[in-house]
Amino acid sequence: MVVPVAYYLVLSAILFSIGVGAFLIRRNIITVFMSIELMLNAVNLTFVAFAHQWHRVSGQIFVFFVMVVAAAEAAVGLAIIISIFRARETLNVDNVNLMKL
Amino acid sequence: MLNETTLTLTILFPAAAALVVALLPSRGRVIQWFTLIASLIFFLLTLQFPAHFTYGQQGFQFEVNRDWIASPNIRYHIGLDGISLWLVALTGFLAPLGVLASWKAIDHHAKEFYFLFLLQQTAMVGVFVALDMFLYYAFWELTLVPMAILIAMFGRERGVQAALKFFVYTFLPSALLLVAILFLYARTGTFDFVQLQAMVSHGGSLFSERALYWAALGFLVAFAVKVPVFPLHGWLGDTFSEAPTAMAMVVAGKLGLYSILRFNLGLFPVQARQLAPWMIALAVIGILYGALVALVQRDMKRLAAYATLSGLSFCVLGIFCFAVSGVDGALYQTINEGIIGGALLILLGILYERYGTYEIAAYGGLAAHMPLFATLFVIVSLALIGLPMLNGFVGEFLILSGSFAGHTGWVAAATVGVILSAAYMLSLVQKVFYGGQSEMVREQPRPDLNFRENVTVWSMAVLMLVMGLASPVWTRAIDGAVVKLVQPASQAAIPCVLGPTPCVAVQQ
Amino acid sequence: MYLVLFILFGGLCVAGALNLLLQRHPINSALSLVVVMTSLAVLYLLLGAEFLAAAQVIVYSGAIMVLFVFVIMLLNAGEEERTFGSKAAYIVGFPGVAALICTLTIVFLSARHLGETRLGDSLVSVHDLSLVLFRDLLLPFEVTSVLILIAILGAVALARKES
Amino acid sequence: MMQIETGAQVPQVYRILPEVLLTITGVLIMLVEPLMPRGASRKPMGVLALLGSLAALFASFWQMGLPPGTAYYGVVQTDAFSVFFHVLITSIIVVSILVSLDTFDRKTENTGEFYALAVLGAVGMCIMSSAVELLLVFIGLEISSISTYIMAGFRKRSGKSPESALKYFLLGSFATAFFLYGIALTFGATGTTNISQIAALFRQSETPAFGYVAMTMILIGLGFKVSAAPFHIWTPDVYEGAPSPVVGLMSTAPKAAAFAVLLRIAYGAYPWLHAHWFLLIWLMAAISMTVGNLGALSQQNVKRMLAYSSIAHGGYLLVAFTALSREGIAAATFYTATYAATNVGIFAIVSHAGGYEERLNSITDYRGLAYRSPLLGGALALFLLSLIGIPFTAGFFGKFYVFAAALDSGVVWLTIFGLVNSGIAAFYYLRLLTSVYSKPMTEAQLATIPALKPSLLAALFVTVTATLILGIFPGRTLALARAGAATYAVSGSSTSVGTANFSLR
Amino acid sequence: MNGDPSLHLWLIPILPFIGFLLNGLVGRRLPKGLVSTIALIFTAAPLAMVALIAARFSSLTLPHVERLAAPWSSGSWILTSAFRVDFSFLLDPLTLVMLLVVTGVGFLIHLYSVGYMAEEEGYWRYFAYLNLFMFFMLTLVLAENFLLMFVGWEGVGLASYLLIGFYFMRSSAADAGKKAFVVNRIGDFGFLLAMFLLIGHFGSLSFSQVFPAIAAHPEWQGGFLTAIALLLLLGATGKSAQIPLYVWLPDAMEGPTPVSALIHAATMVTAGVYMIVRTHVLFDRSPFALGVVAIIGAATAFFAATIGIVQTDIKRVLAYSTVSQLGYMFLACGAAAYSAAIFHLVTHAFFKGLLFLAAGSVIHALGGEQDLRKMGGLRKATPITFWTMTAAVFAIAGLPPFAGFFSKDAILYESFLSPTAGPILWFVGLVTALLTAFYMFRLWYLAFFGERRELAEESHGHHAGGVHESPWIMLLPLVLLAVLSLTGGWIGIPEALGGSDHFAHFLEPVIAGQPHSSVEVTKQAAAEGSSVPQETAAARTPGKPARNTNQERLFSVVSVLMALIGWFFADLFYRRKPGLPEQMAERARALYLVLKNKYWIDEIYARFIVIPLLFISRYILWGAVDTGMIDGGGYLVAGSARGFGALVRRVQSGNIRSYAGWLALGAAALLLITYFGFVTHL
Repeated sequence: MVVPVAYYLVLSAILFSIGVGAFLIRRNIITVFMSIELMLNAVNLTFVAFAHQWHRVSGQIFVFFVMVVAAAEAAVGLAIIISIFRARETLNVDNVNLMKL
Repeated sequence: MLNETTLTLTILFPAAAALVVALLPSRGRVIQWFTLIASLIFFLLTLQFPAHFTYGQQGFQFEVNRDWIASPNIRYHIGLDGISLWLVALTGFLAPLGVLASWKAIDHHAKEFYFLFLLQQTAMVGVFVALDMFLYYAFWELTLVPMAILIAMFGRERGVQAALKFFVYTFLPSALLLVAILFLYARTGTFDFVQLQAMVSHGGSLFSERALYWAALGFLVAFAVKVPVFPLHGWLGDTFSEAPTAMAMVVAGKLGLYSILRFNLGLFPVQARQLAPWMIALAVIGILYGALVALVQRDMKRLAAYATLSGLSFCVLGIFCFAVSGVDGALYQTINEGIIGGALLILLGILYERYGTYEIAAYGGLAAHMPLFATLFVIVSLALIGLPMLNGFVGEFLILSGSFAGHTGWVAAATVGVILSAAYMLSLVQKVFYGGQSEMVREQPRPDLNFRENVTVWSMAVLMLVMGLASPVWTRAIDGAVVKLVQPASQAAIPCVLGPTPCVAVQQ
Repeated sequence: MYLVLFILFGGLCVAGALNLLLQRHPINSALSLVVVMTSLAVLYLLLGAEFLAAAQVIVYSGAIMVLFVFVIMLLNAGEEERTFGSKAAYIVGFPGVAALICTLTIVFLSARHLGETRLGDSLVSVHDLSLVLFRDLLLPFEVTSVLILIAILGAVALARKES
Repeated sequence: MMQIETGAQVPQVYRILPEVLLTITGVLIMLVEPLMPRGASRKPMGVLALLGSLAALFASFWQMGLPPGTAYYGVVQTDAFSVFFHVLITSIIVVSILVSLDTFDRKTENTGEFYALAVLGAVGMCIMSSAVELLLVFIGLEISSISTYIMAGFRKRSGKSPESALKYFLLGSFATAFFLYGIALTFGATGTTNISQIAALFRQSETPAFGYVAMTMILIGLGFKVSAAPFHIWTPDVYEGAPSPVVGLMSTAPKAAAFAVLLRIAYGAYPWLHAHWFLLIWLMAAISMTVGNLGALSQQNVKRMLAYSSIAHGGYLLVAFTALSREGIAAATFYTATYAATNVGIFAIVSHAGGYEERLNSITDYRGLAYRSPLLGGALALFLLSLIGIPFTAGFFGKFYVFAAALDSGVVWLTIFGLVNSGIAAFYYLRLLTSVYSKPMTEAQLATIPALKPSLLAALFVTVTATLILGIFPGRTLALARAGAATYAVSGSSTSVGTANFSLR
Repeated sequence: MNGDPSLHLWLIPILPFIGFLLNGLVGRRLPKGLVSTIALIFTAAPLAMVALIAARFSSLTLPHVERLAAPWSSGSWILTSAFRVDFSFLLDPLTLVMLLVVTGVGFLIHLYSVGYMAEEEGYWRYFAYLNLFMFFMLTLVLAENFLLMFVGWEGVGLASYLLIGFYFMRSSAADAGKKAFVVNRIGDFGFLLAMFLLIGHFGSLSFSQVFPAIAAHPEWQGGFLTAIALLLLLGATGKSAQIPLYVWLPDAMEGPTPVSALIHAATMVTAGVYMIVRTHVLFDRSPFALGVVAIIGAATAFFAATIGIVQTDIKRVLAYSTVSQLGYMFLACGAAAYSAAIFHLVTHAFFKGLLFLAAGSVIHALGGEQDLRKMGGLRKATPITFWTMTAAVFAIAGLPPFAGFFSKDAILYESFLSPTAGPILWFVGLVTALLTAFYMFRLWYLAFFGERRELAEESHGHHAGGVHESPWIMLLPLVLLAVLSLTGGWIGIPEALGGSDHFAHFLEPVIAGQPHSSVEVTKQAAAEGSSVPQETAAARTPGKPARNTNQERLFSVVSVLMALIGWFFADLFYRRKPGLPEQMAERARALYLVLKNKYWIDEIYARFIVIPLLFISRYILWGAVDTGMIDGGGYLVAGSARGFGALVRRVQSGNIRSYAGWLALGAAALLLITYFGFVTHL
């Protein structure tokens, strides 16, 4: 009972793409932000899969760092969302289009 | 007295003066006087070169060749030869006149004006003396900037549009020029004109025929716009009508024509001959077209623009017929056009200062009020239409006579331009100065020329006469350089040299 | 058994992700994301990354997602409105996504020299991890502090109400 | 990129001295700032930041004397290349702080944080340019990105600034995910994330396809950061909304760092894939130039116009990448400096003229600026000319060098395309330029332009001087850029991989 | 060039130029007396020089060539390594004749002008221009090469332009000046092309190199020489107002009358004739060109004379008469009778100058009235004017022993001898002689006989008495010219009439032998064999009939008869039956209108050349090409760039999701390129 590493990779690709798709579909800024988190998680899976493939720890270390980065981004991102909510009273991305052309 | 730094000094002097202008207080006419003195000194500096020129010596004189940038291999290489000698002096000559012409016309922001004006002088001299392609291109582009800004700042009505048009028109083709220069550099590893010349003519393996042809075309298009040559003259009318006099005087002609001579003939003799039929045709069309369109203009400045197109096309014709006399004449005519066109524009500017319009129909019978002005205008018109004893004739005659043998039909057609030029210039003179006085002229009598204006235009008029009578003073240096330029690939029969017994080539 | 686990949790991942995509209420999306993350932690375990799996649950599901939920609640975000501000997202975006998924899948599946995974295969101990983390990658680890500093700073600066 | 063994042992901390100094400054500001009374001027913080970044600048210069080498287990490397970018980035920070000193003061309560963010962000950018470990690159990239996300949203009271931050943040993170995916695939293809080992290991990779995809993903991520088309789309909106001093910063420093990373990865990690990334970058360059210039053509908003211009300039810079030669690397490096000198200067003027409230938006608002203040007008003219590429300015020589390098390698069509594009570009710069020099419609509009402050004068002095020096006497800088480029050639020739394939065309 | 001491020929033109400069630059501030003194001195001085040269003429080696050693490089005017032109002057009998005419008549007319122009405002300007004219005319005459001749050629045109437009406030005057210049330019176009051809074939423009070169190559016939000759002819028709370029001369009468006398009668308009004679070497080699010259001459002579019949403006009558007389000279040239042409040129200068001056005196007397119909009965009021005018009318009508008789006679006879269509040319000339006599006597009768038909407006306030004789300074030149009109012809009385034909012999060194050379060539060619077909050779130079003394005398009688017939009709129409002309006009209304309207030539030129040209320029070249295509093309390019720009900006919708969509698409595109371009090739 073995699973090829490639399956993990495909799984991560699917998750990544769903993340991209969610970014395109969802209107709520927070959900959009969550879809980015999903993409990062998909990449993390790739890292772990390759770490397993190469038997190298550094792949897993990468995931730690990505977690840190994601946390930092979450803090900043949510702060930005709060600030835009204060300025615009909306969380709909479609309404955030003051600047165009 | 004349060491190798003089040429560098001549280039840098106006720029340095420009910096001083930027620091001077804008009080009274301090800036004007300073610029006038600076431009006179500049003129004297440029006169050093004809005074110390060694005739009959091949190659460049007053040469400076220093390291500038190690890699890419760019050098500070400047020098003069017979082609550029008098053009530099012409630049110097027109500088103080430009200041005088702007004395009153520029009534606001004199500091900006004279700063850019002086910068423009540096750029123009730089173009004429640069022997490193990079340096040349740098100066070439630099000439555009003060011009465009001044047009925008001091334009009559649509200065901004005219400035944009001028800039884009001339800047876009110089992109092609840069490509061509870079291409040459890529193949030869040098920007040095002298080395390039040798490599292009001997380095058969370095270049393919096609590549050289395209490179030459790239050069030519950029220059042709600047001259301008017939279908590329779209910018000229607007620029002439909007630009301040001192700038319009120097915008067309000499830079482009010099560059064609120096690079298209000097660097690509073979390709220039391949392109020649096209250029000859365009030149002849330009001569006739410019003259005919000038005939029906209602605005003096536009008339001047089309007259300039027509006049400069003569130079193009002369250059691309590759006869020694023709090319001599073309270069001589380039200088003439600088003076005549400059004088014409100064006169128009004077008129505009007094009446505030260039509309021909608004004028009439002006000669009664302003006889001196009328006299000068007629003299300049006569020079422009090529009356013998004035400079325009010598140039035109040399061009046409030199080129006639090789391109009889085209030159004969071009000669028709001689008739047309008389027609449009004299019509202008007649409508403006003669006949009954128009309402505007009758109701607003304006003073005749004052001392400053007299000095400005008379100095040019006298020069026209002197250049019409003593052309060898100028053509001597020109001829020395042109013979070398035309010789290399000139298989076409040059009319026989003069000897005790005329040699005769009977055709048929 | 291993395959079953993979399919089970892989499927859970995909289902969670799709649910995130389809739910119109942000809370539902957030909970779906928690499901994805937790399933991923199981997959990490399957790949031998024990410590990582724990960290995934604690940091991601525990901390980050709680933050998300907190903000959703704070801003009182309700069900999103149906707005149609963007046609481009569908017209150009979806072909893009489709191409993306196809290309990546084909590339991954056609790679011939990839290995296979078994249960309990190449477990990574904390010791191994810390050796790399605190020696070879010491500098990145330290630099991360700057990152966190900035994040704090930014969050404070942006979220503070201007008087 | 091979491991450069340090002959003389240098204390490791020397290798990251500028970063350390910047970090210390940032932390100091954060510590001191809360102690200052509310509502008091935060200028001392600015001065502190200025001093810190100046110290970092000198440290970067000082690093020039160090023998090239790596530190901390081979994750950072100081060489001529990294030093060049360190100097550039710290200089940009210095000038940007000078510009914001008066623009930001007392306008927002977060001024102190702004200085800290700028300085700490610079740490990330510096690290990006010296890191040879992709993990560190990623961390650096995030530091620089996050700090700019935040700074973009600093004018909270205006509607545009948070929107700008949001757009930048969401799309930036989106692109970062791609970049990260690229790193993951690189790791998958080679088993390492150390740039100096990738090139060698990739030769033995059993899954080279991952390498290709990885390079593409990295290009996507970095393409976004340098706003290269087709990933440029965020640029105009973000530039318009962000505070002007921040735009001056974010259009230069993070971009320079991202270009440094792109150079390192393309030439250092994936030289074997040059045929691949050559094609992609060729396309990106061509599209960037066109999109940037055409988009700017009829743009009325000055900041948006400059944003499009920045896209176009990214395109010019990418042309240098396609040269695939040492000259190309040097040209790209040099170009970042010339563009930075000009663009920081131009945004300094825009910041000053518009003030914190950004009163001047459209091109017509700038009418008569030269009459109101000849100095501002003159400097703006110079910068615009530099952007057009008029000789004796930095912009000209940068462009000249880039295209020379490209043509030297036989990239003819892209060169022609680029030069024609630069001709078209002249049009919109000139629109602003002529506007600046034409008579103002109303005096009132310009009366709001504040008097020149010493800090702005200093900033203008630095940028004008840099613009002219780089245009007239580029020799020194050029030599440095070439030395930086030489680090790649060294690695190419001495590693086992050999350079036959990568040999310069 | 030769052993003679320098005659300082260059001073002859330069002196009037100095006068021009003095008057032109400071004349405005000088009193009128000083202005005229300067002008007269600088005209008299060359006259004196010419007289001195004429006095020692026999002792000179001819031709005498002098090069002005200008102090600048090499003393040349134009100098390139392929070509040079010097300021060199030539003195030979032809030049001397022309110099004498120009300086002599010129001086007299200057004198006359002092009186005539006394009350004009631009007095100084007038004399400056007149001196300028003298400078250019003398340059033209003295020039030793084509180009210097061209200087004079264009220069006199300029002076003419300025003087015609002297009353510049009058639009018609300014218009006429412009017309004169532009039409002359058309001729100059031919001259220029001729010079280009000369340079192409000879490498030089110097007479002393071109002509010997032709002489040295007797085998050159026709071909390029015909081309050169015809182009020169085009130039000559412009300057000498021949068909088709004569249209400017009648209009040129807008200028002051002395100007018409000097420039448009005596000197400048004869430059074309002088030029043909000077370059006769070329024409001699081209029978075709000579034929064209003769036909143009004859046609013009007749054509202008017919118009002259019905003109009512006294100066216009004289103008058409001038055109007609110039036609005679061309006819003579065409018949290769160069000395006859020059002879007529000289006598014409006398009597036509006189006619104009006398007409000026009449106009002066009538306070500016020029309409013949309003004149009459001036015989009593202005006796001196009448008698001098009479001399001139007799001279032009060709009545012996007045000057015109001898010169016209010579022309008619020579044209009869002309190889191409001689008798026809002769007949046309003869009819023209009749017409000439008719219209001149018509003028004479209308102006001086009968009663004054209408009083002129009292324009001259202080001449309250109206008609008055002119002051002595105007009458003196009249008298002198009258004497010359009477006696001027005696220098060239042909042998047939008992004279010795001094004039022709004097000119012989210049034009000798040329007509024969072509005959010799034909002989040579014939002798050499069949290479030249006999017919062609014969057609080219049919032998001229030998001179026949009796025939010549007979012809003289016939021409005198013709003149008398003309006189008779004039007498009939305008003295005895004054109503007759109107009846005639009624009866032959069409013919009258044609003549009255000058064959509508001006209108035809306007309708078919000027208006279409302006139309094309304005609407096609400027409207369609310049504004439409060139500017429009620019705008099109700019517009399409903006259009693409708008497309680029459309993408910038401001919506984050759209942006992400584009990013995804871009990413996908790059990935697809990577996959299909590279990965599949692994």
